[in-house]
Amino acid sequence: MGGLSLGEKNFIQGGIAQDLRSDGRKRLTYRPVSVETGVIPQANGSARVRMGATDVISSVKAELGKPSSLQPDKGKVSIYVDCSPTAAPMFEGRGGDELSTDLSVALQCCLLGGKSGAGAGIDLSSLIVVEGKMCWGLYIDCLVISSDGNLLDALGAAIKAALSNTGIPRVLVAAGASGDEQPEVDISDEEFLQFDTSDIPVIVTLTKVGRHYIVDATSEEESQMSSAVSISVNRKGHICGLTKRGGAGLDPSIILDMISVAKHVSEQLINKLDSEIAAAEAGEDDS
Amino acid sequence: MGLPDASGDLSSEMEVDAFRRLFPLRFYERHLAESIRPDGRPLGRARDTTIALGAVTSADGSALAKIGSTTMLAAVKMEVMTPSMESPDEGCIAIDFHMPPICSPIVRPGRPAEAAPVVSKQLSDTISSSGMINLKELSLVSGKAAWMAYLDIYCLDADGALFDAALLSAVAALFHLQIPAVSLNDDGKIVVSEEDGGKLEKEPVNKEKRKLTLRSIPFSLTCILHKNYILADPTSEEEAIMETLVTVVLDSSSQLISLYKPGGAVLAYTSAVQDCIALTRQRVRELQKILDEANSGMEVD
Amino acid sequence: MKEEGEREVVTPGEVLGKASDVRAGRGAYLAPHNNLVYASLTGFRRALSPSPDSPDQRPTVEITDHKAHGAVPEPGSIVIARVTKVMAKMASADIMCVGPKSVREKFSGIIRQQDVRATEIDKVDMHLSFRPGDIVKAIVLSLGDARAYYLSTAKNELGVVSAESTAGATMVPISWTEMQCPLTAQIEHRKVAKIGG
Amino acid sequence: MMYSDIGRLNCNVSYTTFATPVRAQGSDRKEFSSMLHKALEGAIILETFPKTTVDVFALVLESGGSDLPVVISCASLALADAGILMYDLVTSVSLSCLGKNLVIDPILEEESYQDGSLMITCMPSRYEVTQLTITGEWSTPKINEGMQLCLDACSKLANIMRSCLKEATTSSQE
Repeated sequence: MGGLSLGEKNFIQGGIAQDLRSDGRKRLTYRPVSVETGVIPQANGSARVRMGATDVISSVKAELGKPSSLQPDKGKVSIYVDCSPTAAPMFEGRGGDELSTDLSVALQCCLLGGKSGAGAGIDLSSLIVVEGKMCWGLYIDCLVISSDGNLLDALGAAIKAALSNTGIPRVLVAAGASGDEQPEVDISDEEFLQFDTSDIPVIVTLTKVGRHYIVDATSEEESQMSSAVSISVNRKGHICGLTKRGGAGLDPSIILDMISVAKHVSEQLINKLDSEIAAAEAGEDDS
Repeated sequence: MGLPDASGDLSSEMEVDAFRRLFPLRFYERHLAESIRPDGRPLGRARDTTIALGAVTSADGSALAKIGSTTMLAAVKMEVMTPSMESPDEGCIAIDFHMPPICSPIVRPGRPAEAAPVVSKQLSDTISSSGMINLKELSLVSGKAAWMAYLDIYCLDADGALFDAALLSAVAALFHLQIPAVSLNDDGKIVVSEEDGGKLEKEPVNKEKRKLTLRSIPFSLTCILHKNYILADPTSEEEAIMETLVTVVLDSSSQLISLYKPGGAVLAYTSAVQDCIALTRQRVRELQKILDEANSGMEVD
Repeated sequence: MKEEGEREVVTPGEVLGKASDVRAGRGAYLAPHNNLVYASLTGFRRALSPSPDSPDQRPTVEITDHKAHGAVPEPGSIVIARVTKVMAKMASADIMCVGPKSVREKFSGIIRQQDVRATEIDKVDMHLSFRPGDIVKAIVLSLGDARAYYLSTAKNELGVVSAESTAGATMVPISWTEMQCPLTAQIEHRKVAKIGG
Repeated sequence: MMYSDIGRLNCNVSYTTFATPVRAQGSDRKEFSSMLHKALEGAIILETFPKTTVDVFALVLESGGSDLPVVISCASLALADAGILMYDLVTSVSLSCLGKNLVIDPILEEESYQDGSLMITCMPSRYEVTQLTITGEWSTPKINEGMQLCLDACSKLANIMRSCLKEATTSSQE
């Protein structure tokens, strides 16, 4: 987005300073969010989230695997993001790879909690089948179809929606397996376990332009940012992860202020998302 | 115009440094004619050399070697493996030489140094052919378990004579190597003993923490041949200007282990090769002394 | 280093003074958000008093770098370069010296066909002007593109200053377009620099 | 690569094969390179060197926990030593949350059992945070406490780094 003229830049910055952004929003207003679930039939769960022109898809696949020796009582979750080269010119070549890595790391940081698994939005112990022997591994793959800023928030919302849409088959463990052998299991075709997604945090990215910060920045607005802080907040109002992007330094007190703003915004976002997800799920069931 | 020697005139108006860059060969030849090198060394003298043992605490054996500003960090990590069918009562040693981007402006990520695999191969050949390590000493349970020794050498600063420094650090790391104590557990698996170096309860398969017996230690010296001059232990600048190198590897009892002369513009007379060997013999004594001192320094601690 | 005692060493980020008291010189910068002058280099702090007739009477603080750096070419500097490759439209060269000082890092330069000499610029044959290995004196025209600086030899005193003949001897200039090998007396074409004047 | 009016920063972090307890485990640290880049880019005055690339290469010789903060602080020291114009030094400190306790500068074992982590990179003299990463569940007062702990440690670390630079400068002049 190097192509903005000085006038356009001033227009964006001036609008933000006066709490009236170029698309008519206030600083802390999100674009309309639309959620569609079950978009990929062969996945265990999937969702498509659109925020303005930003469009992302997230899919969840569950596979049985062995838990790591460090944490025998927990399942595994991995998150990968792929930026489609057609989504934005900057995704072509290495730029897309770097952004994909950055987004994957940021999502892992915001959603997966500490190394011990504490504070994770996804309850990892619910993924265990036989302790130390067998667990579910969730592979969350995200695809950026079209980018108009605020990818991280959209991806976070898509993952939350995809997980609400995910059903994991119930596993019946045949008794009697001992020693090193893998237990024999029977994977049910009919019974599915639903995830409790109420604890999954949402990600709120505050983008600092000039002296103010805004939520849900468009690409144009992002091109004018000095820094951005992505904060993931759960329903309890606890911070579940935070990453700062963008080069310029921030005063620690500003960061704390941003955290409190993010908490406030997150409540609205969680409610909005939940109702959208519920509506989407209901719509899917009807059809 | 009437200028007999343009470059002569040019040299009068620029700094020595600039002359050195523009006409490196002429710069060197002026020095060599006076039997001295730009860094003040006589032709046959190697740079100051130091060895520090135990530089990496997480490794089983390690050493940091410096020759002038050429710096090498070598470390050995031991792992238990199943020995191959052909040699059921022998362990194995894998040697790898790395040149990370920090070592030289020529090396960048994704553009590895050409020299690295060459030195790697030379090191493996030298260490295996010198008979320095008895691979049988690395055996634990014949046919079942043996040690795999991973010896990795990292070049931290590349300023010429890479092979000499790499070999020195590798040898010193093997010298410093303490084979960890292991015991056989109930399942028949080898586990590293928790007691660190202490007296172990007497179980038949237990081994105490021990050192390798090194039979003969290889040391090397690289020389540049240029016209009739022989320059010992070249810097990277010297290596870039004068391309004919001879590397002699001798063991502690002055037996010739290997001799490399990978081409180059200068064809060496046998007398020149003999001169190189004589310089190496002298250098081996120096290096042996430096290694012994590093070791006694360790024992004092 | 006579006044060693009073020479204060500073590191990047140290406050040098208020903007109302001092002006930021080399190695220092002014932070607009709090009007403080900070150091941006590691080195010795030096205060330069303003010239008496200047309207601004604040002294300038400057940080002199603790390390000697290699020279860096700038537009307008006279450089010495070694020709690495000669093509039909241009020659590339590695810049070795800026003025009398040698450079540390690798700087590439390009001499385009139109910048070889001042007259009849469209008739220049690059292969009759330079050969790989020649030492050339040139002026830096601009920072050029991402790869190389643009160099020019379009002045009498600029051009090849030292070249080896095919026989390996250093050639002697005999005119502004020719140099001669002292061993074989063979004449080779170059864009020769006029030295000494 | 296109001509650029401002300087570029290129960072690369790699591990030696013997750095980690299990051999050659730490080789894929691509994200460390990008984190190092982000930590440093705000501190370097890139406007002062057009068409130039600053390469920062870090090699972790031995990993014992808090690797990234050490890499960042070390790289900033190297930049200051190289005479690259910077707004300030960059220092970085991390802490682990273990149960109710916050432990600063955690070692490898502590990191592998942590419930949460907080890493701050800052420009100590300007008191600006250039990078902040939090994982795990935190309440706001705890974040506050953790940030304060790290910031204090950062300024202490900066003092050590400054005296190290000054010592090197005065000794190189003699």
